[in-house]
Parts: sequence; C-alpha cells; structure tokens
Amino acid sequence: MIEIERIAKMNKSGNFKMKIKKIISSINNVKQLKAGIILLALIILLAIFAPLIATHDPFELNDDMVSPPSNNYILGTDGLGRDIFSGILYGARTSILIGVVAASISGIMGTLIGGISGFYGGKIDAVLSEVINVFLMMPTFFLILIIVALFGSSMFNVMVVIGITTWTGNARLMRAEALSLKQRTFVKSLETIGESKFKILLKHIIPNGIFPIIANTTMNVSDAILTESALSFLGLGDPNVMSWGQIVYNGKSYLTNGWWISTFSGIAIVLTVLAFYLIGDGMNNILSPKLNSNN
Amino acid sequence: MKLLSIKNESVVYRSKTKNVLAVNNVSFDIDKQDSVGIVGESGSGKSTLALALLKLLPKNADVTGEVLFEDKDLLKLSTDEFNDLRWKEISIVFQKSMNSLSPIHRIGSQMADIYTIHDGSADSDEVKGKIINLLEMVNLPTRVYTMYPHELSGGMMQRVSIALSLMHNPKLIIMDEATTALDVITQGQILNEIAELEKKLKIARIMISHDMSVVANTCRKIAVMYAGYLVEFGLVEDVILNPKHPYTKGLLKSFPPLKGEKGELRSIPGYLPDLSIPHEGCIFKDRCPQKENICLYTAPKTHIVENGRKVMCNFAGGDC
Amino acid sequence: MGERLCAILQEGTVDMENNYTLEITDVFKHYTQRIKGKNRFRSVKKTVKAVDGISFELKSGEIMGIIGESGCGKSTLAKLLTNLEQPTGGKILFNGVSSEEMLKNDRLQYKRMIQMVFQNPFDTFDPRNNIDKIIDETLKLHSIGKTRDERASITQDAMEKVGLTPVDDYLHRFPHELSGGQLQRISILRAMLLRPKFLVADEPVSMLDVSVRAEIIKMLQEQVRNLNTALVFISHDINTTRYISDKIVVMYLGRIVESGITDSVLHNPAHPYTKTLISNCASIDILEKSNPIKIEGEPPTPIDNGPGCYFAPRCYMSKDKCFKEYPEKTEIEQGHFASCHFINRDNLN
Amino acid sequence: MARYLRKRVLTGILVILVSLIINFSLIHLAPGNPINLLAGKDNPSQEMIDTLTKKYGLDKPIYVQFIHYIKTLLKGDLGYSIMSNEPVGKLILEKVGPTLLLALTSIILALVIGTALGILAARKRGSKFDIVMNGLSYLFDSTPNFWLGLMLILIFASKLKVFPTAGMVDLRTQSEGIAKVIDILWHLVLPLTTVTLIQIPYYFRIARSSVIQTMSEDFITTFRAAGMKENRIFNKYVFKNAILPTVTVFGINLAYVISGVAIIEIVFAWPGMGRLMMTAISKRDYPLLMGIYLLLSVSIAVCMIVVDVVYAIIDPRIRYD
Repeated sequence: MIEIERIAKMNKSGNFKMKIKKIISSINNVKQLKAGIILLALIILLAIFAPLIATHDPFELNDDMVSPPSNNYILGTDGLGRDIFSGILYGARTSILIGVVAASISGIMGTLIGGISGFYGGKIDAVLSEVINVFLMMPTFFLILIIVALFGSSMFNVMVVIGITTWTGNARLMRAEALSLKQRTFVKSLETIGESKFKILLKHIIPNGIFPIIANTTMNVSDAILTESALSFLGLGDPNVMSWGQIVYNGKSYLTNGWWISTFSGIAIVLTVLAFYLIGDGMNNILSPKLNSNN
Repeated sequence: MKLLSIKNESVVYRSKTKNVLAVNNVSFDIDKQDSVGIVGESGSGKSTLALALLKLLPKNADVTGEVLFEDKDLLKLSTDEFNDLRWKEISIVFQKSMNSLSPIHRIGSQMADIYTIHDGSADSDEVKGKIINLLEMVNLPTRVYTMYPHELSGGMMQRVSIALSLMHNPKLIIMDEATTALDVITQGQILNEIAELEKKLKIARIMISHDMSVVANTCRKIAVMYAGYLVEFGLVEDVILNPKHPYTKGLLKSFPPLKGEKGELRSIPGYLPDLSIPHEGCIFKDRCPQKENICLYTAPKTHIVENGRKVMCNFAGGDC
Repeated sequence: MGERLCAILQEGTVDMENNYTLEITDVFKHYTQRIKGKNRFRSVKKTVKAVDGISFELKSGEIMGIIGESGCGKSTLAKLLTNLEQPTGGKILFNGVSSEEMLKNDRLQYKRMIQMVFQNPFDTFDPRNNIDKIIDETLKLHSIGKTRDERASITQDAMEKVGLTPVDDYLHRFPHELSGGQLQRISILRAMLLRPKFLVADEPVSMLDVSVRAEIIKMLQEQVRNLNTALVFISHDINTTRYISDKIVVMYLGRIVESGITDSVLHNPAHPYTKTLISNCASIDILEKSNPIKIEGEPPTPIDNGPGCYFAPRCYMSKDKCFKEYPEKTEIEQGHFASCHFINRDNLN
Repeated sequence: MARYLRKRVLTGILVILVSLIINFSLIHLAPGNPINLLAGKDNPSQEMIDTLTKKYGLDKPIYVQFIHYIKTLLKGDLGYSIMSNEPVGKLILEKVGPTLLLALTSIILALVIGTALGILAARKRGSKFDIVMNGLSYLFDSTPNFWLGLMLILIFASKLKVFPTAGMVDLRTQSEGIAKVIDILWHLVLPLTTVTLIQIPYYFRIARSSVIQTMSEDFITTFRAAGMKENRIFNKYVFKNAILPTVTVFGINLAYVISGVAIIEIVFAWPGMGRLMMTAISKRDYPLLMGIYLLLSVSIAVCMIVVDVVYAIIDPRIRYD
C-alpha cells in the first residue's frame, strides 16, 4: 500500500498538475469527457443522497406486487412488491463501489507488474510477459463465474475476483509504456547520475507512464460494473445488497406483465457504464488527439 | 531562362487562437537546370515555402502571392490540373524516406502504381522495365523491386525516393532535408549522384537544408531564410565568401572549418521571435550585432546588389 | 559552507595537481541477436560485435574526439564507459582501478568519476520535474550540500558562472519550457556539478540549431578546462570534432582504424576509410572542394567480420591480402596510428 | 517462423496447463471437502466416497492427485455429471453445435458490419454520420448484453410478436427438413441480433481509428504528392494497411464473444453450452462446470494461436522468429 501512497503523492507534483490543467481546459473541448463527467456527477449525487431521495426502503416488501409506475411507486414495484426506484438508487452504490474497487485492484496490479516487467526486462520480463499472455488467452468471465459459484457471491469476493482476473490489460499498457520510457534519454541520464533502478521505476517510469493506465482503469470500471451485473443476472449476486443486475434478473420472469422492472434497472446500468466509458475515452482523446478527435 | 518564379509568396497558418506568419513576402527565381539551396534554422519557413509549391500544406495554411511555373500560376490551378503537373513537372523527395512508401506493399508495385498515374497507357512489362531502369540509375540492385520498405536501409530507401521523383523526368525536383538523416559517406555519395543525374536529365533542383555546408557543396545559388523572410539570396560563391546580411555572417561563423585556422566559433545570441506577434522594424533586430536605431522602426527593403544577389538589410544597399 | 562548496567556488584550483588516467584495454561488447535468415520465417542466431576490441588511454585535461558513421560502435563505447552497459570483455581502468571494483565498492563514486552529456537535450530531464528539483535531487543523491539551502546556493553560484541568469527564471521552469540550447547547458552544468574526472559527450550539438551550437561547444571546452576534466567528444560531424578535440579516433564496425593528434589525422589521413569519410564530408570551405571518394554500399551490421580488414569489402584499394588478414596497428608519425596493410608499402606483396 | 510457432504453441500449452491447475486447485481450495464437491452433495454414500477417492487418488499426496487428475483427463474422461450421471464430454458435445452456430455467425456479421461502418465513419470524419455512429458505439458498448436481449424480447416477441421468445425450434410443430431450417433461422434472429450488436462497436472503433491513423502516415503524402487520386490511395493502400489491426484484435475478441454468447443463450433459452453451464451452476454440478471451462480454455487458446499465425503470414513487416 506504500506504493499507492507514493504514486498518489508523486502525481501531485509537476507535470501531473500540468496534465490535470490540460484536462480541465480540454474538458470543454472534448465533448464526451464533458458529458461523461456531468453524467457521473449526477449518478454519484443520487447514490450519496439515496437515503434522502428514496421513497421506500428498497428491501421492504409492499403489498402492491408488480405495480406499474405510479405516484406512489415512481418506477413501479417488482414481483415481491419492492419499490424499483428506491432499489435503483441504492443499487448505484453497489455498482459504483464494486466497479471502482475492482478496477483499482486491477489498475495497481497491472501498473506494478507491467512496470517491473517492462523496465527490468531480461528474465523477469520473459516470465511476467508469459504470465500476461496466458491470462490474456483465458476466458476470464468463466473463471470469475466459477470462482464466485464455488466461493460464494459476497460483494467482497466479486470485487476481488474481478480485480485479480482483469489486470492483464493494464499490465500490457504499463509494460509498453515502461519499454518506451526506458529508451528515453532522461532515464539513461538518471542512471548515469546514479539513481537506483528501483527508484527510477517508482519515481520516473510509473508516474510518466501512468496516464494511459488511468484512462484504461476508468474504462475498466465500466467493464467491472457490467461483469458484476452479469453475475447478478445469473443469480450469482450478493443477496445482502441491492444491485441492478439482480433487479433485471428479478424482472426477467415478469417481462410481459411488468416490463418496467428490468427496463429501468437496465437503463441505470447503461447510463453508469456509459459515464465511465465516456470519461475514459475522453482521457484517451486528450492523450492522442490526432487519433480520436473529430476535426 | 526562367523555370519557376516565386513572387511575394506568403504563408499564414491560421488557428483559433493565433495566426502564424510562417513565410513572409518571399520572391526569387529559378532558372532551368539551376540549383538553389534554401538554408535556415528550424522555424525559418524553408519547408513551408517548398511544400506550398506543391500544395501539400495542411488546410489551415493560407498561401498568397504568385508562383509562376513556366508562366502558369500554380496557386490558381484547379486540383485536377495540379495533379497532372505534380510528379510530371515537379516532384519532391522528403526527409523521412523510411515511411515514404506503404509498409505492406512491395516497392516495385508501388512505384509502378505511381508511374501509371501519369502514364496509364503503358503495359505492365514496359512499366516494370522502366522502374528497374530507375532503380539502376540510383545505384540500387534490381531485387529491390520485389522487396518491402522495411527490408531496406535508410540510404537505400532514400535512393528509392529519389528514383520515384525522377520517374517522369520532371523539370524541377524539391529535396526537403533529403539527406539530413543519412551518414556522412552515404550523404556524400548520394549528393554526388544527384549532381550527375541532374546534368544528364537536365533537371533544376531546390534543396532545403539546415546544413549550409551541404548547400555550399551542391548548389549554384543559395537562399538564406530567417523567421519567414528571405534575408539573402545569390550565387553560392558570393554569399559564402562575402556574406552581406548579419544573419548569414553569423551562420557562417557557427561552422568550424575542416582546414586551416580554427578561428573563433561564435553563436548568434538570442532566439527566433514569435511569428504570431506582429513586429516593427527588422525581424532580426533583437539578435543583430550591427543594429542601429533605424533597424528598430524601419523594416529593411530587399536590395539587389550584383549578379542578381538580394540582401534584406538596412545597410546593404548603396543608399545608406 | 561545506568544503565541497568552497571547492566549487574556487573553480579550477582543486584538481589541477591530481592527474587521472582512463585506460581502456581490449574492450569488447558482443551480444547475440536473431538476424533475418533466408526469408522472414527463418532466423539465425548471430553475434553482433558492437565494440570489438578497443584500447586507448585518456589523461586529465585531454579532449578526445571519436568519429565514425552510425553503427560504428561509438555510442556503445560511450555507454560502456558510463556503465549504462557492461562490457563482455576487456578492462576499463581508472588510475589502475577496474570499473567493476569501483562499482562494487561505491557505485556513486564511479558516477562521480565519469559523467555524460546526451544527444537529445529535450529529453535529458524528466518532463515532470522542474530544473530546480532536477538539480537538487542530483546533488542530494551525491550528498553535495547538507541542507536544501546549501544545495540551492551551490546551484545558484554554478548557474551564474555559466551565464544561466537570472537563475530563478530557469529554476522554476519545466524542461519543455526551455530551448534546446538552454537545456543542453543545464545538462552540462549538472554533469559538471559532480566534478567528474571524465566527461563523455555523445553528439551533444547534433540536435541543436546551427546558431546555438557554438555556445555549447564553447561551454563544454571551458568547463572541462576549468576542472581539468578529460572529455570524450563523440560526433559524426568532423568539422566540430576537429574544432574541439586534441586527439581523434576514427572507428569503423567496432574497431579503431586510425587515431592520433587531430590535425595530423584529419589533414594527413592514412587509412582509406578516414580518407573516404573526410572527402565525403561537406565543408563550408568552398574554395577547397575535394572530390568525394566513391565507395560501395553502407556500413553493414557488425556481424561475421573478418578475418581480413573489416573495411576491405567496401575499400577502393583492397587487395587479396586485405580479405585474409587483419592489418596491424602501425605508427605513421609520432602518436598517429592506423590499421591498414597499405601504410607500409613493404607489406603489399 | 518455426520458432515463433513453437513459442505460441508453448504459450497455448501453458494456458491449458494453467487452466488445469486452476481447475484442480479450485476443487481443493473451495470450501468443504473435495469429495463432497465432486460428489455434488453433502452426505455422499460410503460407496461413492470410495469410488471417487480411488478415481482421483484423494488419499495420496497432492502432486500424485494432480497427476491422477491429468491422467483421467488425457483418457478423455472429464468425469460424470452429477445431475444426469452421464459423461461430461458427451453432454458438452451435444450442445456445441447451437453455440457455434450463434457464435460464428455473429462474429462474421459483426466483423463485416462493424468494419464497414468504421471505415465509412473514418472517411467522413466529423460528419453527422460519424458523430451518430460514434454515439451509438458508446451506447451499445455500455449496454449489458443480457439486458439488450431482454429488451429485444420485450419489443419484438412480447409486444410486436414478430419473433419467438425462446428456444431454437418450435416444440409444438416438430417440423422436418427445410421447414426445420427456417424454423431455426426464425428463432435465431433475436439472439443473433443481440450478440452481433454488442460486438459491432468493437470492430467499428478499431476500423475507424486505424483508418484515421493510416491516413496520417507519411506514405500517404508521397502518393498525394505524386498526384494519385484520393479514391485510389484509399482503396489500394489505406484499406489494406488499416484492415490488418482488425485481424489481431479478432483473436482477443473471441473470449469476450464466447462469454457474451453464453449469457445470451440463457436469456433466449438457446440450447447451447451457455445454458448447460447455467444449469450446472444452479445444480452445483462441478464436474460438468469444470469440463466446460476446460474445453473453452483450450478452444480459445487454439483459436488465438491460429489468428496470430495468420497475422504473421499476412503482414510482411512481422518476422516472428
């Protein structure tokens, strides 16, 4: 965990500030980034103030089962009479938490493994990149599925499992960054000055190469939310928390006479996932404007 | 006999925040079979000037003035008319020759493809023979025909680029830092070959380089550019041996000689001015060792001295 | 003020009496590489001989130029000297102490012994740090100056000395806010702050605009002269190398083909490669135009050279013997050596 | 090339080995007794315990158990399903057909449609078409596949009643021959649309960005300077250069497609491996679950190697050796 703090600290200084400034000034130019941030801010506000906004206790079983949207139940109720609107509000907390934690685990693992692999090279790299290759070839979703099925579907399990099975993308990115940064003159000059290899990795390679990983991690939040909702949809969600995938799952049997159950919860997933995608892609846009811009 | 005549050419790069005046009112002529070297440091506008001749500048660049090529104004030609003229009459060799052809197509087929743009009637054997001739002409083995760009060294790819540019016997070729990335010997050999081919094929050449010694060795005339202005123009012997503009003098002092006294090396102090800000007086005034009051407020005229030599300095003309 | 600071302030007086010698004996850098075989689906393992047996000696205060084309091993040699790469054979001795031993005892001491100035000034510093931090961290690493303030005043003085003023203007800038010339001067300054006994400059001006090259060359000259540091100046630009260096070494495919006092080598070259190199070099001196010597091809990758002279396949005067036997190093005049069978006419038949 | 092939095959074997180890250790690490896990119930009969112990060598040291496990697998024995007591291999093979039908058709459709749209969008960069297609690609990328399936069912099956809700054939009519094929196709429309729609953004973006990237390469300037017409530059040079990256991502996309197909099968009750797996999960049929996972890992690894080799052959720049 020391590393995380260090990285966080380092990012506060120098060029990172400039990049942040650049991002802020670019937010207005990069439409998808602007849209994503506004959307996400809205969703986060709703999640934070869920207890205030919610009209019902999301777990409360009301007498009105499969009741269509009305004044009392804004988005209707499900088969057990639970209020959908309140469920969706509380579900936002679950989705965002799982997404962010899982993506962070994957981001940190990927950064460290990829950084070490690319920067140290040689045998370490040979072994680590083989590990990355192997992971890339594995059907991760099924692995997650099986592990969750075997070990239980608590929220903690889901987060950790998604995190440790999806770090390879980040590791590949960081490895590529480290490989190219390693060739840069400033790294060679740090070596001639006498800086130790490990310090160069932590203080110079990772901070200079972290930006694509941040963008990618933002997108990974989206993927993690989708994975979690798919697990819930397959009945492998944490039964103790409210989750959008579960609501969609619950609504599946009422598709004909209670279309609102699955529909609205699904829209909530789409919007949240979209927000993170837009932000991540917007950041990539700033990094390589030539490729993505519309001009 | 005039081949190309550039009259008052200016290029402005327009963007939302500022307009950069990259080339400012440049005029000079190139005769048939002449060779002109344009020298200047980065930001002098030398490449912009050349790319403007072939209309290869990005869309945000505004080109004004006249460029008369055999009495046709290139800037007024339509795209189709211009495409006809490109390569047949004027061709170009770029610096980054390694990327100058598609990496996944064979060199021969790409050359043939370019050849048929302007000679669609030729049958494929005829084209192939022509291409192989071209390759031999630039001292490349014929097997290059079936090779891919990445299989060639930098010098060989540069030769391919030169072969491409000579394909339709153009009247003028533009070499944009074409030998800069090459090693000393390879550069020497290629420059020598070009000089011979030029004589044989009766081609005029514009050579853009930041290296004055390359231009001094291979061109008949030299054009010195600074911050978008043509500050001095004339025969190589005149300009090198008797520089009139203080910038030319400064540049020459920056090159140590290979023989004789080492002398004292001197830099030109200061930096290139910001070309997006309008300036008063002489563009070189901030770095000029000879500047006087007049230079601060009066933009120098271009004085024509002898042998068609031009100098843009307040102290160059007979009138002061 | 610490002792070191005093020493720095009285520049030029400290190390004059201390003489250091760098001795390179038969240094090799070979590595295996997969090389394209008959077609792109086959490959062969080959030994690339980037540096192939190089020996020379350099004393404090000397400036040695190394010239040659890309791939001749001059940059690899620079990396070997600064321990960015490790030689696969031979010895690098500083006053008789081997580089390995020095590195084992005190890695930082080795770094203070030999420093380097790089080709690309725009990329020499971490873009995230400002100049102040870059220099301060260097001093801190080598325990020069005990406190932040002490280090700041060392930096201040040094920058004033080389005319990077007003100092504050530079210190708070980030690398991308400075010009190439300014950055290269800071790069030289940072290297010299460690008071190295040897300095390697690998193409230090090739990426700079012509009009600022001279000031960098002059600064290098002054700095090494003041501290009696020896300089290895690596360049493909023969004119500039001639200007700065006392002696010169010509390399081809990992070996030294000719060496000696600068003007002796350049005005009276003995090796056909040196002759070709010089004759092809464009010169501003248009009155003394020489005709470039024509040779075939480009320098190959240093694989499977010899047994004869490495230059023989491209040489305009090669004979049978050149392909069979590597020519010995021959002294032409005092201190001027070349390895060519044709130097001594007796060897010809 | 031979060296590269060897390396890729080695990676493939490693993938399979790692999958085996994961499988094996999951059985042992999972909460509870592996015997219970393998037997599928908490209180198996003594007879069952004895057979399983013998078969998997559960009384031996762990590495002997692993060798046992591999040996059983090498004999083609993936164990017996707990639900039906039939060999796992047989159960899986029965379901491969429908899954492949869905997966392969969707991949081809998505590849063609996505790439075509991407190229068009890149050529008309900044146009309304480009902006709309970009927006749609974000939207479909953000849509959970199962939900998209549900919505299609809701609209086209429940409300409009154009297509059937679930299954692969109409069980009431029991048609034969051509009629059966048509029936299957009819049932295929909605699941296929879903799986295709979620893949299109992927190919769309890759095609779009690689065309844009290629258009900015230096060699395009050469052809322009030579006076070549834009259409010819595009058709002959940009297209081939830009299409190559699609091949590389094709392999990586595979695992993603398969998981998407599995979920969609469940949504549409399509009788493929995905549904089999869901049943296995809900019935805690571990041998079956492991068998499916293993088979998937192996086939994905093989496909990716094939794709890599094909790429190495068609791109002359790559010398994988």
